[in-house]
Amino acid sequence: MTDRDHTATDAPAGVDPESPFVRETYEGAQELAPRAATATEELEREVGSVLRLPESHGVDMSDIDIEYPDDETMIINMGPQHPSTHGVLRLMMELDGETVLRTKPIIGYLHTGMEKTAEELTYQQGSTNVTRMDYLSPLNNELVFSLATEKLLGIELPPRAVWIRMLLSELQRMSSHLMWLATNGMDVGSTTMMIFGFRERELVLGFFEKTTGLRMNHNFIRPGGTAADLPDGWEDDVEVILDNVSSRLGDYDDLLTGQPIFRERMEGVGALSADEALNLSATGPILRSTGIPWDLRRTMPYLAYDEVDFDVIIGTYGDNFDRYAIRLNEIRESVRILWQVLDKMPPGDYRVQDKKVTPPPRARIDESMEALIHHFKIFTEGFKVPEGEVYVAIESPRGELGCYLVSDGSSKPYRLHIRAPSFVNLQSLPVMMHGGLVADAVATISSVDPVMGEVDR
Amino acid sequence: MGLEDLQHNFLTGRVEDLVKWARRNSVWPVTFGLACCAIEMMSVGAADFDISRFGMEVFRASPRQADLMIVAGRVSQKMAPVLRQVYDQMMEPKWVISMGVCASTGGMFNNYAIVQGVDQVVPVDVYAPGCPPSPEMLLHAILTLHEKIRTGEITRRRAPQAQRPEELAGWVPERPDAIRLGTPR
Amino acid sequence: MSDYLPIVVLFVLGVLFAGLSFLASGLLAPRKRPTAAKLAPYECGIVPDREPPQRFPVRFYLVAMIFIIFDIEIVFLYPWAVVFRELHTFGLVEVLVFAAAVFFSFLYLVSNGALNWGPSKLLRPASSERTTDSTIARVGPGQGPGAGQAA
Amino acid sequence: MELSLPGVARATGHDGHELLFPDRARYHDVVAAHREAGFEMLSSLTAVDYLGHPGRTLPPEVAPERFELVAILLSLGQVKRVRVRVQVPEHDAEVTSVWDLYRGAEAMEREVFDMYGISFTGHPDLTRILMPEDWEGHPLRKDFGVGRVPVQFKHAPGPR
Repeated sequence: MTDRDHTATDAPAGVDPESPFVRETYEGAQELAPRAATATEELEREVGSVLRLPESHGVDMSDIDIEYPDDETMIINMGPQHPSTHGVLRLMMELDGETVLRTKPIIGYLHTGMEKTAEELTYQQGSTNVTRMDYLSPLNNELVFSLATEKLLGIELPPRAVWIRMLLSELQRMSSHLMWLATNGMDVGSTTMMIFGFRERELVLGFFEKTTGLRMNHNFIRPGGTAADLPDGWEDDVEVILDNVSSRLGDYDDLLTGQPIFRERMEGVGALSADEALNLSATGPILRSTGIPWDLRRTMPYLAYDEVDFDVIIGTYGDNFDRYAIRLNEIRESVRILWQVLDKMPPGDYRVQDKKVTPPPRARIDESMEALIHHFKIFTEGFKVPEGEVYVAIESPRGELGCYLVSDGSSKPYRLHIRAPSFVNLQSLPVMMHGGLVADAVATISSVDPVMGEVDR
Repeated sequence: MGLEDLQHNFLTGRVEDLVKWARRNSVWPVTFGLACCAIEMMSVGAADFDISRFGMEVFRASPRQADLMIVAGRVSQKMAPVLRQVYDQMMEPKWVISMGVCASTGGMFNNYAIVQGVDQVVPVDVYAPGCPPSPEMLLHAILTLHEKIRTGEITRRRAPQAQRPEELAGWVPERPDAIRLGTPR
Repeated sequence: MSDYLPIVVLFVLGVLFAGLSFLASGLLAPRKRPTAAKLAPYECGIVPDREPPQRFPVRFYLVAMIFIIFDIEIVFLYPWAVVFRELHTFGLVEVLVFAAAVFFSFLYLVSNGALNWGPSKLLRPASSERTTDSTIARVGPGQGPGAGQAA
Repeated sequence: MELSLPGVARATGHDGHELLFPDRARYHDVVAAHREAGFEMLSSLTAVDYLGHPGRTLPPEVAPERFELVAILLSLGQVKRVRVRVQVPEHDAEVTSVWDLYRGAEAMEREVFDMYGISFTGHPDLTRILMPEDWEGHPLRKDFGVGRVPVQFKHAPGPR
């Protein structure tokens, strides 16, 4: 057991560090201090009243006052190993009976040091590391890393590579939203939705396995295009997926929206106002549920999203039901985009032909000495990227996925920071969960759809 | 016509085989999904690769009602004590499948943040390779574990191995010399 | 004496079954000594840092008491169920009165708010006419901020 | 609409976004000015340790330091991004927090503190966020080794 010699750090009042209970899992100042030990403006901050700019909606602050006799409330751990925290998220919640007063998300239980590992891998290997961050949409991570590298390299991709990437990224959005539908249904009590959601997702994963060779963590979108061309006959596979998914979405809509229990747990719960969402830098379905039409595919188009017409879905109340409706309709929009991608897929080569960046096709290596040299150089030392820094952002199913890449002219990135949407969206959890019941907290966590791989990086 | 040609029947069956058969066919995993392998573990639990065919359809949330811990994903330094605590709180007899290379050996993340192999924290019975192991690989690991339970010893008295000093760790299963997957004898 | 035989046999069987199951689990269970972790309360993998449990809010006990009321009611129904055929209509009326008494106490409890769990943050009460199409708006290619401007 | 910020170096980044290089003292005012000028969201806030790469391209009047704080502001109305890059010296790695302007900066600044050791004055709860509480050192600094366990079967590069 890697016994770190547990030096009990400065435990705040109320918890004596020598007690037999305090052991390796005690996280000191990161935890939620008991009510007696926290200053009032700290309480106000965590209760969210400092943040609540307009008093316009929801349960106003007066009926949940801040002064509580200390033994009245109870601090519990919705800890790292919990069925409904979507991975290893630990929420310390202060409850008055069943009402959630203060919440503090404690993260880091899946910290993999990926940004440190990225500084050790060449650009060619970089997408294998980045693809394991958001494991519900790995291709989007690879896409943002490749776009950033290509912007630094200043190379222009052939049209087929751009459209293949759009095809895969939209299929990935569909599989991620289907996965969300499954786990959200499960969290709110409908296990049939879990089985339906995973059944549809297997169709998409089957297509990915056929094109990229793997169900997840594909390493298919690389700087300079994609690893291989689409398998022939891919059009009918995609058509099978699109027909199946679009025909069944109506049933899932009736299955969930038709249930009064589902309605009761989703409508009006976890509400967030527009300026709170902006202030907390929340992006994606959370920001759009408050009515702000901000979708990077529309406002800052990348790849070829400006040649495809689709709708940006926005909500009205900013509660869980809006986010559910947004994600459900975004699957329909993805289906619509994919039909257009099917017709407009241009022929041509699937990666840039610049010999310095992409390795030559395998067969040519045996024929020409020069191709062998390029192959050898790219796979051992990697290609050099000119010195500079760049920030590129795309719209992942959870929000704005950005990649800040600094290169010092060598073949390894000097600094890679991935702006993970779930990491920032988690900050709006305490504001949304405040005042609700614990059951509402479960539904709200599931509606934020955090993926702990990209939160902890 | 002695009893020796009576292979399988109720009269000559041993209690130990009965208990092993019962344990083998109702192993309930505790939900210990960490990273990408957890998604594959969930799809193993879902309709396409259904593990309820092997009696494991219920993923128990609390370790008190679980027999098997599938460590699905990379174990970070901050998570190791939590993993150990959940393992200690599981009831005997308990088994551990280390799913994926990150759990088995730290995988591609050979750095400061990841525990290089979960067997430094808990005793592991079956290692499932792959990143992430496809559902079939996880099913193969589960079948291997079932085979181990079937051939393992449960009642033979043994000298207690050297456990963690301050308190006895879980039950360390016997290591049968060879695990054959074919049809049971 | 002989008509007590079935009771004795049933009693012996009961004792035997209990004894055997204890014996079997004693023999076959792998370990006996409970470790400190097993005794500690389960807190999602976190080692608890304070003596469990603090005071629980009173609402949880209220729910427990309501359950006990109905539990006892069922226990009284058992002997009644054995002989209710001989009691004819008197038995029926009598049990209805008994059930009504318990039910009115339950109504009193609910009216006093024993079962509502405090202010849950509801922006809008759940309304049936809100569907996944009515609650969203679609922003076409033309509208929206900065449609089509390059980043 | 260009913000008139006297005495703050400007440049255009590789990706066409505007760069600003205020010094540490004026960092908070520059971000506040941008907030008034319609930059509603702080998209991202991170830091870079330039120990191993001092010779990076900087406007002439900016003195390169070891750390560099990068704040990316986003204006939804004008569909524009601005990158504010602040030089932070190694000896007193201290910057004023922008939490009072953007609530979203809380977790980002905690991550920068945890990974680089740059502390933020005025931050409500400056503690570690990713690493365990009793972890020594700040992992993403260039002088912090990768912590690689030497692997027997192949010649692996040693712990840097």
